Amino acid sequence: MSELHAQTVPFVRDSMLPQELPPASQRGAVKWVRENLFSGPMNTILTVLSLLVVFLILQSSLPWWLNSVWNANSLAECRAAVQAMAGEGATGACWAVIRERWHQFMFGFYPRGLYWRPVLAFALLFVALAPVLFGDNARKRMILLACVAVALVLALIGVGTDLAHVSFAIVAMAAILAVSHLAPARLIWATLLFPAVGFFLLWGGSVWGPIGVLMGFGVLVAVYRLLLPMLGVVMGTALGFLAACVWWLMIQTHVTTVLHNLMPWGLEAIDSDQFGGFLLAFTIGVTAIAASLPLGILLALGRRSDMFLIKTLSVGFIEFIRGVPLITMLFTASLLLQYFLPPQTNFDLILRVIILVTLFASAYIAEVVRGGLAALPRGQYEAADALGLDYWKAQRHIIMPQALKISIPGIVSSFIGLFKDTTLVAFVGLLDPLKGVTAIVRADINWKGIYWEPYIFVGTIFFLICFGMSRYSMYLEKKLKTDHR
Amino acid sequence: ATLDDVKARGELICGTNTGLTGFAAPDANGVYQGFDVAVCKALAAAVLSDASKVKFVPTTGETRFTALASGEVDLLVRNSTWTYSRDTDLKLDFVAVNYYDGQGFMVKKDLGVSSAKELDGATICIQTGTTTELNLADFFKENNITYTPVTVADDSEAQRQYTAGACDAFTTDASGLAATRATLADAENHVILPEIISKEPLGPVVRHGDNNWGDVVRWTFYALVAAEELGITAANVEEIATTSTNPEVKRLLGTEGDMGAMIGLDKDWAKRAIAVSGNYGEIFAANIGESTSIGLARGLNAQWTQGGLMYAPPFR
Amino acid sequence: MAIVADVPKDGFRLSMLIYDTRFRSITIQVVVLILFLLGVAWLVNNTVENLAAKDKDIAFGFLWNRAGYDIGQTLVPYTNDSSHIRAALVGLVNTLVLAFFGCIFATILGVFAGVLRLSNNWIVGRLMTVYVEIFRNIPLLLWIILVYVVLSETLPTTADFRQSAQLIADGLPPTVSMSFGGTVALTNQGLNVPAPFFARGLGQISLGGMTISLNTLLVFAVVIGSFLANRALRRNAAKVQEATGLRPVIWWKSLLILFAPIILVCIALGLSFDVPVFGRFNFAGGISIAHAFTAMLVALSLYTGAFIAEAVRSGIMAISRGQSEAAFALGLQPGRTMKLIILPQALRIIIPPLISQYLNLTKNTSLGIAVSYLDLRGTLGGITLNQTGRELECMLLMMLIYLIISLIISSLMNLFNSAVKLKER
Amino acid sequence: MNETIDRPIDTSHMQVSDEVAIQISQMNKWYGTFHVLRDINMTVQRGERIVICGPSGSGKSTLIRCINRLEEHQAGQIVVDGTELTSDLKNIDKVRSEVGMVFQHFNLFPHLTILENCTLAPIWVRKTPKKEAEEVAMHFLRKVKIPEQANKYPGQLSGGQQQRVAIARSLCMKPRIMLFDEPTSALDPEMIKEVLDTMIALAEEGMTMLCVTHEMGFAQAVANRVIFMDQGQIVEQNEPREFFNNPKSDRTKLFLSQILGH
Amino acid sequence: MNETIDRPIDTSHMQVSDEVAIQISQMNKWYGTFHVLRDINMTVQRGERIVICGPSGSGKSTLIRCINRLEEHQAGQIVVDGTELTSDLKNIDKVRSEVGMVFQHFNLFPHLTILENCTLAPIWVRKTPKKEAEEVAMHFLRKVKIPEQANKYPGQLSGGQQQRVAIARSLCMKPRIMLFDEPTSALDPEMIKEVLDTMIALAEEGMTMLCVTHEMGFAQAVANRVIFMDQGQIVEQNEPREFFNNPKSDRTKLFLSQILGH
Ligand SMILES: Nc1ncnc2c1ncn2[C@@H]1O[C@H](COP(=O)(O)OP(=O)(O)OP(=O)(O)O)[C@@H](O)[C@H]1O
Ligand SMILES: Nc1ncnc2c1ncn2[C@@H]1O[C@H](COP(=O)(O)OP(=O)(O)OP(=O)(O)O)[C@@H](O)[C@H]1O
Ligand SMILES: [Mg+2]
Ligand SMILES: [Mg+2]
Repeated sequence: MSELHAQTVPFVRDSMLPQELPPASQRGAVKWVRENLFSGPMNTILTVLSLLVVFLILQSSLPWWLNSVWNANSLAECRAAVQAMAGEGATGACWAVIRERWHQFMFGFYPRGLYWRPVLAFALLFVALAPVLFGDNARKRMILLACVAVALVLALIGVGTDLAHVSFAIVAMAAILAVSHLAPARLIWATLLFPAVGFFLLWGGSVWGPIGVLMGFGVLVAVYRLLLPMLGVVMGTALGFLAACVWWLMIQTHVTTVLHNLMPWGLEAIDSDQFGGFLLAFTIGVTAIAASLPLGILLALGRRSDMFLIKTLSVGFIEFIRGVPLITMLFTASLLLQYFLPPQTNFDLILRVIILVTLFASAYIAEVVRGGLAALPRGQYEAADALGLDYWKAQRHIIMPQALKISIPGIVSSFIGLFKDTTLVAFVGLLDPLKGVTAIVRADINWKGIYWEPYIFVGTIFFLICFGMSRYSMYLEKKLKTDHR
Repeated sequence: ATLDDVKARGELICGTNTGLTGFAAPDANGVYQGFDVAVCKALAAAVLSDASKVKFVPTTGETRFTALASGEVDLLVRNSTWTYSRDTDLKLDFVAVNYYDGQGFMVKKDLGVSSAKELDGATICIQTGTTTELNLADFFKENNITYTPVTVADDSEAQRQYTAGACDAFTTDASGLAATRATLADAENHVILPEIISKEPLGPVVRHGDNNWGDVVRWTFYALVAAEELGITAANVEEIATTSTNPEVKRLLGTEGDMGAMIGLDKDWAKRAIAVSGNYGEIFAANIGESTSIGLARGLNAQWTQGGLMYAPPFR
Repeated sequence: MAIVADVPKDGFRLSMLIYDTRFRSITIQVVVLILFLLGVAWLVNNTVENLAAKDKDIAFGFLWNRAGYDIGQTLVPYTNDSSHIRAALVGLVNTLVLAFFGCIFATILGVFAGVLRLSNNWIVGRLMTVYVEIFRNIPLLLWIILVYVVLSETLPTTADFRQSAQLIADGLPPTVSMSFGGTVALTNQGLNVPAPFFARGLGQISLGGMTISLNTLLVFAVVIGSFLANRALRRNAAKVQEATGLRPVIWWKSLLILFAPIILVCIALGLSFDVPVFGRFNFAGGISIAHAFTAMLVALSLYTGAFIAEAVRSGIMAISRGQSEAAFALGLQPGRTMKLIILPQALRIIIPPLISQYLNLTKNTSLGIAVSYLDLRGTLGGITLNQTGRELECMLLMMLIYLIISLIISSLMNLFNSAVKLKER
Repeated sequence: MNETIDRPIDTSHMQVSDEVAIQISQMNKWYGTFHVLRDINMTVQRGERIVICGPSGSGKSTLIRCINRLEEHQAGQIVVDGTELTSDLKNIDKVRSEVGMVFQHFNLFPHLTILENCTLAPIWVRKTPKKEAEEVAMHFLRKVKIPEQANKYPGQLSGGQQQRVAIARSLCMKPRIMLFDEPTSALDPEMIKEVLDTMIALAEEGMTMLCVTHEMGFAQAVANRVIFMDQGQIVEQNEPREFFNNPKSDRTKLFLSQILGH
Repeated sequence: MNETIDRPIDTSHMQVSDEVAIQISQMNKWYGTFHVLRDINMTVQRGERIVICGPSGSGKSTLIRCINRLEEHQAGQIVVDGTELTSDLKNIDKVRSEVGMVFQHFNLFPHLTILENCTLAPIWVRKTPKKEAEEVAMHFLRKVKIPEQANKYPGQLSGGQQQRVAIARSLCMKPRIMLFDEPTSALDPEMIKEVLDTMIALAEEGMTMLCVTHEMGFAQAVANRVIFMDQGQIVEQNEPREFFNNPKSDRTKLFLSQILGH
């Protein structure tokens, strides 16, 4: 009451008070513990219970972890080593199996000398994603690319790549970094070309195959450009697509054969049944998500269309796919697809699985994109209309860029889901990391009877990858939330 | 025809198990090894003159016959039991039997069980996807006793469950039981019961209707069997080919007559097949025989001359 | 101006098919329809040709043949003499039971974890975060296997319950004895609990193919009756509150109404329990719940629960702080605020993701094969397919059934959702 | 907020030509069964500056949106710049590229910079070379006095600036007619002034303008005709002085008393 | 927006009693280590109508929120209606049921009808019979002039109507003190008037009111004291006339020049 005499008396402060530190009880660790752990009887009980749970878990599993064996040639040796170390009846982890077979968990049967190819392809995947993920932030993009470059070199050396390929990778990454620095807009080409480059690196074969396919897209674009003024987007695209199909189905092989005979450049061809482990999971996951994007966008547009038939077909497709388990889709790939395709068509199981998984993913992507489209205010459509942009132009310049950006978190979580679900391909005999590779490892007489270690190893890797991605998507979600009002 | 396809492709595609110890499993380098695998390799050598020109496609219980029927694989050498309905209704041809198996039971010694008929009320692990579950149901029905089935997807899972005591008995083909028992930490505490409750003739399968290809597979396999009977081994095949005077050996190894041409192959086909990993007996011994840790006895799979069922029709 | 106005409106030009909004959509739809039909025709044609080439046909007759295999968990009568379709039905029931209980437990778990994650207790919050993140980021298949293995590796084996000759000689009891006064046995094969039955049966009535025990009917009737009575009690309490403002204390009346009648009926009917006893190898009698089921249930609940927890958390977080502040400012206590203000609003946000989690859970039951749980996929799509080689028929049938289940779930939940939708301007 | 426009504006030089820019006759529109616009008849000469006002829900926005076919009308005729609006897409595209529209909520494209917002339509609809489009855009951005913001994103601008960008964006298509749908009602008082000034400048250049607004100061200063709507009908129209000082209809009187009283 | 309150209000009959309604002494509050409120001393008599103003971030909202313990203070005393605010839950509940609060963003419960919004707290906190609660609610809804909206949902009302419902909702608890935290700043000009009218009516009935607002017209018309805060401190307080015409502190002068100039 020093300064203020009565409520009616006017009061004017003549000297402002300085900022003070809060009282001691409101600061520091004591406050934190009191507020966060023991703020009430209920909280105290919860705290104690939680600590108890943590303790019990540690108590039961710690010895097993502590008795780990890293060096052995068979399970029997492991067991002997544990007994020797910790006495009769002790149990311990036998990580030796991972030490011997880690490459199969990672790459399946991919030839050991060629591991640089999937590793490089994986690194390039990040390069391809850079413009999408960090398109508007040059600094972050450079950091990401630099990290990728360093990690790539380390990984290459780690898998025992020869010097020539390491230096090749270094040069390639340096070039990409330079491009990213000097002409960031050009980096989008890395994204567009990645499917072909990735395919070429993973499967190898003549370099003209992927180039031929790319030329097909060139044909598509050329025809589209040519016809656009005359026939409009839909017809232009359709005819362009037709032309491209003609190219792919009838002309390409001849041209590429000739070119290959003239310039037989290429990498050693790898069959897709050599793929396995996380390489397989990534191949299926990334391909399916990437391929399902265009399909998903079309389905989402179809679902929002006011044309009854198109809407019905889209809804029917989406709901059908979302209504059946992925595992039945996989069985369809392995058992039924052959029935639906023309007689004599016979392509390998991984490709079939990818096709079906793509269809599966496209339904989920469609829903994600639909959400993105719905999040756009109507005003955006109207403004585009009012400016005279037609449907496709509005989609391309106004709607899709925004809707897709909003959808990125959803797409990332679809990818996480799909990536985890790739483990189900084990049920159709493919070498997924979780069951497939584990099964063959355990079929080896040396390791028959081993159980936990492969699962823990694979589970940990899955966790790291998925957790990283989900954190990233959360970060994105937060970021997008602030800049969209 | 499949033979032409294979030749044109330059590669034999062989359906195998996703991993069955001793019969087909990839090693640390991703190279398939095992008893079934050796048959495929011999076939590749016979047809393509190169035992390494074979691609193994792992198939599961559900996908194997479809893979074969749809032409994804040229043949299936994947411990598949030859049954009436598979041979007829599924439109497959079992061309030979490379392993005579039978379904048996393994139990822990301390259960004090000495016969499968004493298993009334037991929990039994069955590996699904084969004829096993049908045989088991029939056996218990016949003996008027009951059991609780635990249907397990694969061999290693079954082994784990059995070891953990999640089931009292484990039933699968006797060969599998032996392999499993061999790798148990306390093998001496487990017994395989005497009853073999079914006939499980396992053999290579081809599509119905392509008889020439069936012949190639069948006779390549019998060449291996005959080779054992005739004393031809991987080591001595070249030598015998030049020195032998036995007309059957000569016909088999192509030094006399032209048996190869009859099935669309060249003269030396059998010689090459045998040279890969030896005759039937050698393959058996190397992969699952008593000297390996799986330690199967020849039993029914001995040559007919030794009291077994391995009996190659005459090469004539 | 007049010239423009005089353009005949009804004249039809071909270009209008593309440029006139009215015809354009029809044109597009017709084209799409044609393409769609062509596509379908192509697929059907291929299928017919392929079937012919492989000398196969599509026929579902095999479903009525003898299945010949046994199933561990059968909730509808089944023996190996039953038909394949019966086996499929057993599988379907197993799927549905698993999905039903899975959804319930996942919801409970998810709501708890989601709410606790917002707790101001640091450790609890962190533990829940760990739970959610671990389960969301590791494949479900691994969790199923893991839970199963933990159950079968850590629990006592059936052998531990056995009174062996050696033990008798030493005068020792078995290593492990049954819990709850010798009525419940938890082994590494499963959980054995007493099966209730009524000593004084009231007889049965027969309805066509099904026979229903009158006892069961009576018990059901009493349970439903108590439920209704309890509802009336609560409604009455609400009325009293409306009239006087004070809510009468009714929890003990509620308990009495809910439990007394059923207990009385059970006593009257002579409820007894068939207690599992140890046989030669295992427990016989009582109800035995195999670990395959438990493991699936636990893994599915934990896994889906993690996703639901996220949905719940974000649902609650989406309710602005202003809502709880307004409630506090009105003098409502935190518990009331949660119940009356936050939850009803959060529910609307939570339900749509909840629907898709239920759907996912239902579809994920198809992973039962990993732990020998014979659901629809294990019977119809597994052993039956395997034994008969009818992959086309089995897969189509299976997809159809899953699709129907999914559609039913989502339409039910959508109904619920639209019932609680917010009214906006 | 009548104070916002305080300087007297010289409207004498704003010529109204005889040419008809918009001709609406007997136009009716329904939403489902709800009759939003009833028998609208209206002719706009080139160079006219028309303010439309009326109570909320009276159909002002709907009317304006019908003129560039953001909404479809069900009966009657709308002829814009000699082109009748039917379901023919070509006509619609033609009209839309002649008519600029400014929305209450700006509706800028948040993923494009200001410059890109302005050049998008000229480049893709008018097929103007990019360079040229950018020059035009800068010209109009200068005109609305925010050339320095050209490379920012809409999210980085204030509301008033955003609305001015929206105007510039429309102008870049060099429309012959501009429609404004409550262009200032989403703005703070300070910002309203910026935008009104811009619109006044436009009016001074002889642009044909239809503007839905309740800024009566603006109406008095700039408009050469005020149209009052209620329940989907045009109740009264007159020149501003007459309209404000001497409203004929009771409905108008009531409305004006509310608006001006506040 | 000074025009919003144009009729002169007769404040002579608004009696201020001698009874103390709120007594704050030496109150300090920190957010983490940030000192938001510094040595606040303030006494509010029953029936007083106090307007609190000050620049953004000066702690006005925080002060008001401390009074019904939406925020905890760390030092000093707050006594409301004879009850001291400590961490004692009972006291907090007691105070909260005596003190009504109206938020800037209304914070109506969107899942309940207007009537339910108003009866919720009386029924569950005051244990009023439902019927009675509804009657009281209708009475206050009539008072804020929206009885006809009683069965609508908040989402179906305009902003001004929503804020009036928020006021009615608080009144239904028959509070002895009302706190307003910028109750009009989320509203359009037309709606502001509705809400201010309602508040004036309340003031006329002798309610004790603390109101954070920048509506200086309202302050001049209704308040019997204006408190100016800056940097978490009360810089100046005085009766409105003196405060506006003759501010003592430089800080106040600066602030007033900004506010009134606009
Ligand atoms: N899409 C729609 N579907 C149905 N009714 C609509 C739709 N859009 C507007 N309306 C109704 O049509 C009437 C006219 O709407 P309009 O937006 O043209 O009014 P307005 O005069 O612009 O009002 P305001 O001043 O509030 O913007 C209103 O009653 C409105 O409720
Ligand atoms: N929860 C919080 N944690 C930390 N700082 C806060 C928190 N809430 C408010 N502040 C800070 O305390 C100061 C006072 O905030 P307060 O909301 O009381 O200001 P105000 O005077 O109401 O301002 P305005 O007029 O903008 O509403 C501000 O500097 C604000 O940033
Ligand atoms: Mg409007
Ligand atoms: Mg504030």
